[in-house]
Amino acid sequence: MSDPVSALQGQTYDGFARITEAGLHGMITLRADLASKKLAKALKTQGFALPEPRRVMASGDRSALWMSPDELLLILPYDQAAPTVAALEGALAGEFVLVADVSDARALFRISGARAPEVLAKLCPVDFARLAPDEVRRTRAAQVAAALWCSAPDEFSLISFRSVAGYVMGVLEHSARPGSELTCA
Amino acid sequence: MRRYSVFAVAREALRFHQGWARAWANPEPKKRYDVVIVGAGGHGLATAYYLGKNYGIRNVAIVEKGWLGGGNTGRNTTIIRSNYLQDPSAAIYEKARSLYEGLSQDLNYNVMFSPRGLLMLGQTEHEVRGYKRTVWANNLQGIETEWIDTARVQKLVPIMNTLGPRYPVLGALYQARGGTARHDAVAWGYARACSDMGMDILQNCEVTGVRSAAGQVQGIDTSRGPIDCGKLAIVVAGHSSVLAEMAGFRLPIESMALQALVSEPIKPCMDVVVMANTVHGYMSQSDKGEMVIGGGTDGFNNYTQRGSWQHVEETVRALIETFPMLSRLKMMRQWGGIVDMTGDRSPILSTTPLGNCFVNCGWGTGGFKAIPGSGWAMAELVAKGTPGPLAAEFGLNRFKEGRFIDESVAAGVAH
Amino acid sequence: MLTLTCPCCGVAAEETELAPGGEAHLKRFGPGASDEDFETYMFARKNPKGVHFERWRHAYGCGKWFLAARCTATLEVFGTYPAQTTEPPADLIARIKTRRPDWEGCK
Amino acid sequence: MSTRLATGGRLIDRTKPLNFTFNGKRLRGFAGDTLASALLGANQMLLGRSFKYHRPRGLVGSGVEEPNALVGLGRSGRFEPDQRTTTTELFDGAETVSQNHWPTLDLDIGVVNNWAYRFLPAGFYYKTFMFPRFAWKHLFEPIVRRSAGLGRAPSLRDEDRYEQAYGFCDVLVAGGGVAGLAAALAAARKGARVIVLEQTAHWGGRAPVDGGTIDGQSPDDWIRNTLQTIEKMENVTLRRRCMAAGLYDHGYVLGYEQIADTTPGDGRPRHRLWRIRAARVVTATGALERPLAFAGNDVPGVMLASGLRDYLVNWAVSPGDRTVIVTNNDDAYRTALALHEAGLVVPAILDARASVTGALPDAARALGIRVLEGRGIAKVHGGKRVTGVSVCAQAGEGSVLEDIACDAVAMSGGWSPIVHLWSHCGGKLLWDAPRAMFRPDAARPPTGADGQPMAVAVGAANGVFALSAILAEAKDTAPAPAIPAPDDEAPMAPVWVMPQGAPDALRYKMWLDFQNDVKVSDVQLAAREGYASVEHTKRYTTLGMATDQGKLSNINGLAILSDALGQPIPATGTTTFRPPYTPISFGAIAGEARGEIFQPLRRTPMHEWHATHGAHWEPVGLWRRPYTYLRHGEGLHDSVRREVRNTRAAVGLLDASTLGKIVVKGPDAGKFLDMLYTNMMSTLPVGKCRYGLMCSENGFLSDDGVVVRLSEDSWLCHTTSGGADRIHGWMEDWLQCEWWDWKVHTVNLTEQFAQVAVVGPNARKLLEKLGGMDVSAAALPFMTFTEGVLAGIRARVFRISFSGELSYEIAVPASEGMAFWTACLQAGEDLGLMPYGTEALHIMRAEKGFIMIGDETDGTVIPQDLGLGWAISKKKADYLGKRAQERAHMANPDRWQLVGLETLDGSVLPDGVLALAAGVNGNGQKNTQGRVTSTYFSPTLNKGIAMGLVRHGPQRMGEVLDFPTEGGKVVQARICDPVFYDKDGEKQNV
Repeated sequence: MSDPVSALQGQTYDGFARITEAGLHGMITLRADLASKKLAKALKTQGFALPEPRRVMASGDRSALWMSPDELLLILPYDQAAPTVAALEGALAGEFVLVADVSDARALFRISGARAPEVLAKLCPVDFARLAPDEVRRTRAAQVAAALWCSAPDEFSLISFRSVAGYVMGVLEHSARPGSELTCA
Repeated sequence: MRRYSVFAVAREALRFHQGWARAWANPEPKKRYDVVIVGAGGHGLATAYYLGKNYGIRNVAIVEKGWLGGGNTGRNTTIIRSNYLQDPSAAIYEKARSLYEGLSQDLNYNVMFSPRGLLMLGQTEHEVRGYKRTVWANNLQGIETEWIDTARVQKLVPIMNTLGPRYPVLGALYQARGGTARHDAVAWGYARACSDMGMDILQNCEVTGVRSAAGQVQGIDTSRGPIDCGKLAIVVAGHSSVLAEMAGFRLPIESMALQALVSEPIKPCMDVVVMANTVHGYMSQSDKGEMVIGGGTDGFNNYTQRGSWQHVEETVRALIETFPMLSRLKMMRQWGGIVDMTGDRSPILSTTPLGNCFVNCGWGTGGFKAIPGSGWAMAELVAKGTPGPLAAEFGLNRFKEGRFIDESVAAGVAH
Repeated sequence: MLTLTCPCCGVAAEETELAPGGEAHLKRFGPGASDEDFETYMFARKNPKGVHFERWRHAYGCGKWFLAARCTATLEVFGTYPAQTTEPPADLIARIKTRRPDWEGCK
Repeated sequence: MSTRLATGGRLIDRTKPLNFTFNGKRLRGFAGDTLASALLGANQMLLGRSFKYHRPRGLVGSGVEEPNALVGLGRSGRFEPDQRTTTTELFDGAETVSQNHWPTLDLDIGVVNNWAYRFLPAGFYYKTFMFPRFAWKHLFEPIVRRSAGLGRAPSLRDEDRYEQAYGFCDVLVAGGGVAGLAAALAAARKGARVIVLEQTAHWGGRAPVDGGTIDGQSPDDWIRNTLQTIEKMENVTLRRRCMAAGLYDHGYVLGYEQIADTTPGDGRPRHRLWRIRAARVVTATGALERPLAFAGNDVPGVMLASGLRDYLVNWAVSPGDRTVIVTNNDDAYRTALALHEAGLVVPAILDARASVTGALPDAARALGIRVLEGRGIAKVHGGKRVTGVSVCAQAGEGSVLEDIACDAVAMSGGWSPIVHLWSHCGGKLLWDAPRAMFRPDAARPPTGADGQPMAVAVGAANGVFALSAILAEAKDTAPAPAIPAPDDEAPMAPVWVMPQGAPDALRYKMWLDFQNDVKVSDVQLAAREGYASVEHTKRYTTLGMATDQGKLSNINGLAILSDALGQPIPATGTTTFRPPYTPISFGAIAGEARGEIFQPLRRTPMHEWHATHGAHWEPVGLWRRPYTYLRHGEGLHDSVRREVRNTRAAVGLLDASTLGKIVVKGPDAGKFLDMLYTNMMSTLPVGKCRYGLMCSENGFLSDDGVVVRLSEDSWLCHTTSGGADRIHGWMEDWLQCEWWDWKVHTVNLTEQFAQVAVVGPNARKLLEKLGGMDVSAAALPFMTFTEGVLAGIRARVFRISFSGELSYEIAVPASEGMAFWTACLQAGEDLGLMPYGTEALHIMRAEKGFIMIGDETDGTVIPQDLGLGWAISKKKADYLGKRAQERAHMANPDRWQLVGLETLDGSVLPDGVLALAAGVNGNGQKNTQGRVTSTYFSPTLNKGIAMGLVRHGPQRMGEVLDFPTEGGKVVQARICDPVFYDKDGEKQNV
């Protein structure tokens, strides 16, 4: 058995905000009729609550992110992804759903510090002042797709595709360089 | 017509240039013309000019909604080349290029054709293969192009970064006889020559309807009154669909915004035209010293002559990667034009479902370079009622038959 | 630089988050269709200078396709609606008519 | 001479002297200076040369309108040409050089153009330089080009960094003068989220220089108090040194922020480009003073009255000791008063108006300044510096009434509202005849996404100059109904030419565009020759096409054009206002996207290993794949051949992770795939693989790949490396927009897996060494797959081959991709394993006659052309592209079809070369009958092999074709079977 590694293996950068590649996380894409009761039940069994559109529902080490009208992204510890996929597939057998382990297809970044939104405001066409506290925003970070949300006070999480993790780190670093703050201290 | 020459300028200088005549007349519309051409851009005026010159048809009006040369003729990046892959394109663009060579003398108007050479950079293996294919095709088409290596590219364009690292320049498709011309002068030179032949250029004359009877065109209604015609040629890039609807048919065309921009003027630093299709940027330096830069096309229908900003960013990023010195220059002006995009991105010179009504459109982002050839072929089509060899493959029927002329196969984009 | 509100997720997305997809409500013609019908489906485009119905994909967002009614002469957006329909919704048509009294409707 | 006064200067800090150089000369200014004020304070009036005639040029204005005083700034990687001195803040160590002259600024050979001015009117080049034909390119154009242009081109890579940012607000206020601040405050008090952009380093605009009272306070006090109030409001963001550069559709505003221009190398971004989405935009952009057109108005020392006043009040710089004022309005009297107050001499005020009354003229008279009514300037004396003016009657033809000695002239032709931002996105203007200005027409504003007005103009930008009116107007952020004149000022009188009846000789000396050398006579010539549209005139004369984009010249020019055409000014109209308002750096436009982060680079999990093991990269979409792995001292060709031979003889390893992997699942997935692929996928048994083709709806082959039936209701579709996102989008398009009632889900799992191809006779042995799975021929036959654990890693193993060898493709979680790759390398050590790159892959597939999307296809090729009829189901009623393929041209038996080609001499055919046919076509082009689509040296067969498309090719086996190549040489090649190697497939099926 080998040790799985994340794209950037936990690389960090300290600028006017702290950028961290957050290592491996379990991630499951679920495509289904989100109104299905069976689905809600299956999720509940696995420790997830169904989020409202464009929202994240976190409980403990598990979060469910609303990605589109028929798609959720479940985040959980890396080693629990495969058994959870199996459990969900079992619980939803015969239903029109697709459960896919995407843990290795993504990279997760944390941008932390009081000025975290300033880093992201340089890269994403998003009105951060109007973003709801539990809102998931799928958007563009410079030239690549990203999903982001406020995951803790003064902390944003950002998910990108794994292959562009180096690029995302690059643009985050560029944007977090000391001296380039968007507002006066 | 009073001929232009250095002697004429000298004579006029002594009397403060009071003796110059109008370059073109400003007549009132007549009731009827043998041929009415809608659109006094380069293509429309060239069509009129060659109708007169090649076929002796001079009872012609060129009807223009705004000011002549005010559409894409006056808002493009003035690149002239004929290094096309497909035979029909190569033929008409090469016809145009060769006419450009003698156009100043032919029109007695200096259009400043500058065959300074044109490079299309190969920056991926795939692109290199595509351009080599074009070179072989051009050789058989009678067009002088060659594939040159990186060292020669660097020698021709010292300010270029050929090393990458992202997209190192692997060589280039070089057309030494490609170049640029002064876009306005092309329209003005043709206009002056048409006017001199007795043709009427009717500016500020908007077409509001096309009249027909028994499937044959009868005339047009305009903001300056009705005008009858024997034949009608629609040559209105950007608004082709609008005119086609008036004439009762639909075209395989969508109107989209294309942008261009210029830097502040600097002393000469680049003597050739450079196109980098992998990163979607192309650039030349004007005689005034501005770096003239072509941008990308929007993907949605738009008649505003304003494009979307992100395309400017994409273009500038790409060019800075290839020309790092550009970073410290400044963008002086950006603008947009409306281009006709056809189903196969190649032009249409065609008869139409309406009798004696002809259409010349769909030049996409590459119309300026084609003007003389397009006018030449369109004049033949209008005069004879059927296309000659230059226009034969560009008919509307090709979309029904699935017989496309697709240039994107070699170059990605066509400008 | 357009902004369109995705009817599928509600985000007011800017153009760089979207991908344009051409004319909406085209009827597909497959095997058995005449050459004319197939050509019309593939190539003949309304391309109006004015009210236009078109397809967009919220490519950098929820990934869903949707449809928009937009003026190609002013870029005014009359509304967006889901792609799973063969014609624009009636309330949108009514709204366009109040904004563009001369509009001849969907042809 | 120009000099620094001993006292005054509201913007400079005399305790902070700054050193800088101009053409190598060491000069000194103060903190707060602009380059222009510092140069002028150091008595440097001559700053450059004009574009066409190379006439001496000095400062005209004090801001963005300046056309003349442009310099090269900085050195090496920070050199920048065409820097406007009036808007560049002085910093210690600034190095500046003047432009457009040879050999020196004082002695410029190019000035010969000036002596020949009569022979070089507008558009002379259209009438000359035509003979002989070659002369334009080889003789005339090089001369024209060298004498044109302004600054020297930078030659080095930019050392600075740039960035961009997004902003959002309800109200964006462009301009931080009194009108802008008042509007911002009013909007903020209503609760709006407000952003205020001010292009200079200072708030308050012109008011502190021009004086007056605002709400009973002095301008300086009002500005300070207002700012204090605003700064406390959380819903307002103030940004100085940030210009609103352009207004685009749907309220998109570009803000150009200059951050580190004066602190080069401090690590901060030099510029930041803001992309701000505003619900409403308030244009509070002020107004620009117009010059007057009189003979010699371009001689250094002739300046705008407001600019001259700015130098005096803001920077305590006196442009001259004796300044003659020439005006058609009251505002210029402020300059006279300011000069007088500074102790400088105003010999006379020449006022073109027949009679002058009012508070400002009275104040001037009270100070003893001569006010000459109905007078103008006949001619300015001096070459590189004003020495005096000849006075004439404005109503006359220029007879000299008196000469006045002076070393500066302050001119004012009235004010033009700055309507650029208003106009960028379709806002219309109206002509305000009494005050001779175009101003925003509130009835025809630019409209936004909702079709409602998205901009409102306030203050001077709206033609409102009185401070009291500005305040009232700004408070409700709507245009004032009546347009009052500035407080207590008499009406101006439009003056377009001075004197009114000036003869040609004078008109040839009246400049409109100072940088491009366009004169009154040029515009009149254009009109005479029929270049009657304002756009024609602009383009024919180059009026307004200089770096100031006509800020000073446009209104005067079109007034003169209108006069020449005998039509009112509004009938002539303006040229189009295009962004940016003033030039902005390309660096800022590119933002962070340069160098490493110029574009996203997609990396597979094994990317770093490749990089450290000799990979010669090939870009494939945004991926970069190893073309080959170079060993020490090896050339590219040798390396590729080694890799092919080794793979065929032993075993090779390929990183195939970039291949697209899309899962399609659901009750209707089979039906859907049958529509998507030309062949039948619904019948594929679970556990089996099938090669499939996809076509566009237009019939052309668009992608290919192996499809795997994972389970009863799910399939895995492999796509090409470049095709994954495109094909996934294509699937979703059809599912969402056409067959939305079909129950199918898709998910793009391309990046979930690292995929490794183990290829060659020893492939099975290698997998067996990895252990954990039965990969025998019986357990895992050709075109099947299995799942399990390999080398301790969860793996899906496909028995497929793109090389003709015994071959497995193994998909493992991306996070373990590198571990799996390493395991393979270790296991393969004694099996002769070598990694191979894309070129070896291509050669091996060509040896087997497999097509490659992008080589055999180019968007014009249908599967039938490629002998792939076997992959097109005859049973299906429909699939995407089927109807298209029935069209006349696509069903034509004359289409070129795929064959193999082998040269008679064993050489390699050049890429893309065409096969000649007899004769020429209607356009005289040589006829062709085929072309090469792929061509390689085959290390396996030790000769050139190729594939190509040839008319009736498959029926012409053995025929020899002529391929003309370089220099008329012809290479001959014989048509053959495209499968060159192992025709019976024995090697892959073991």
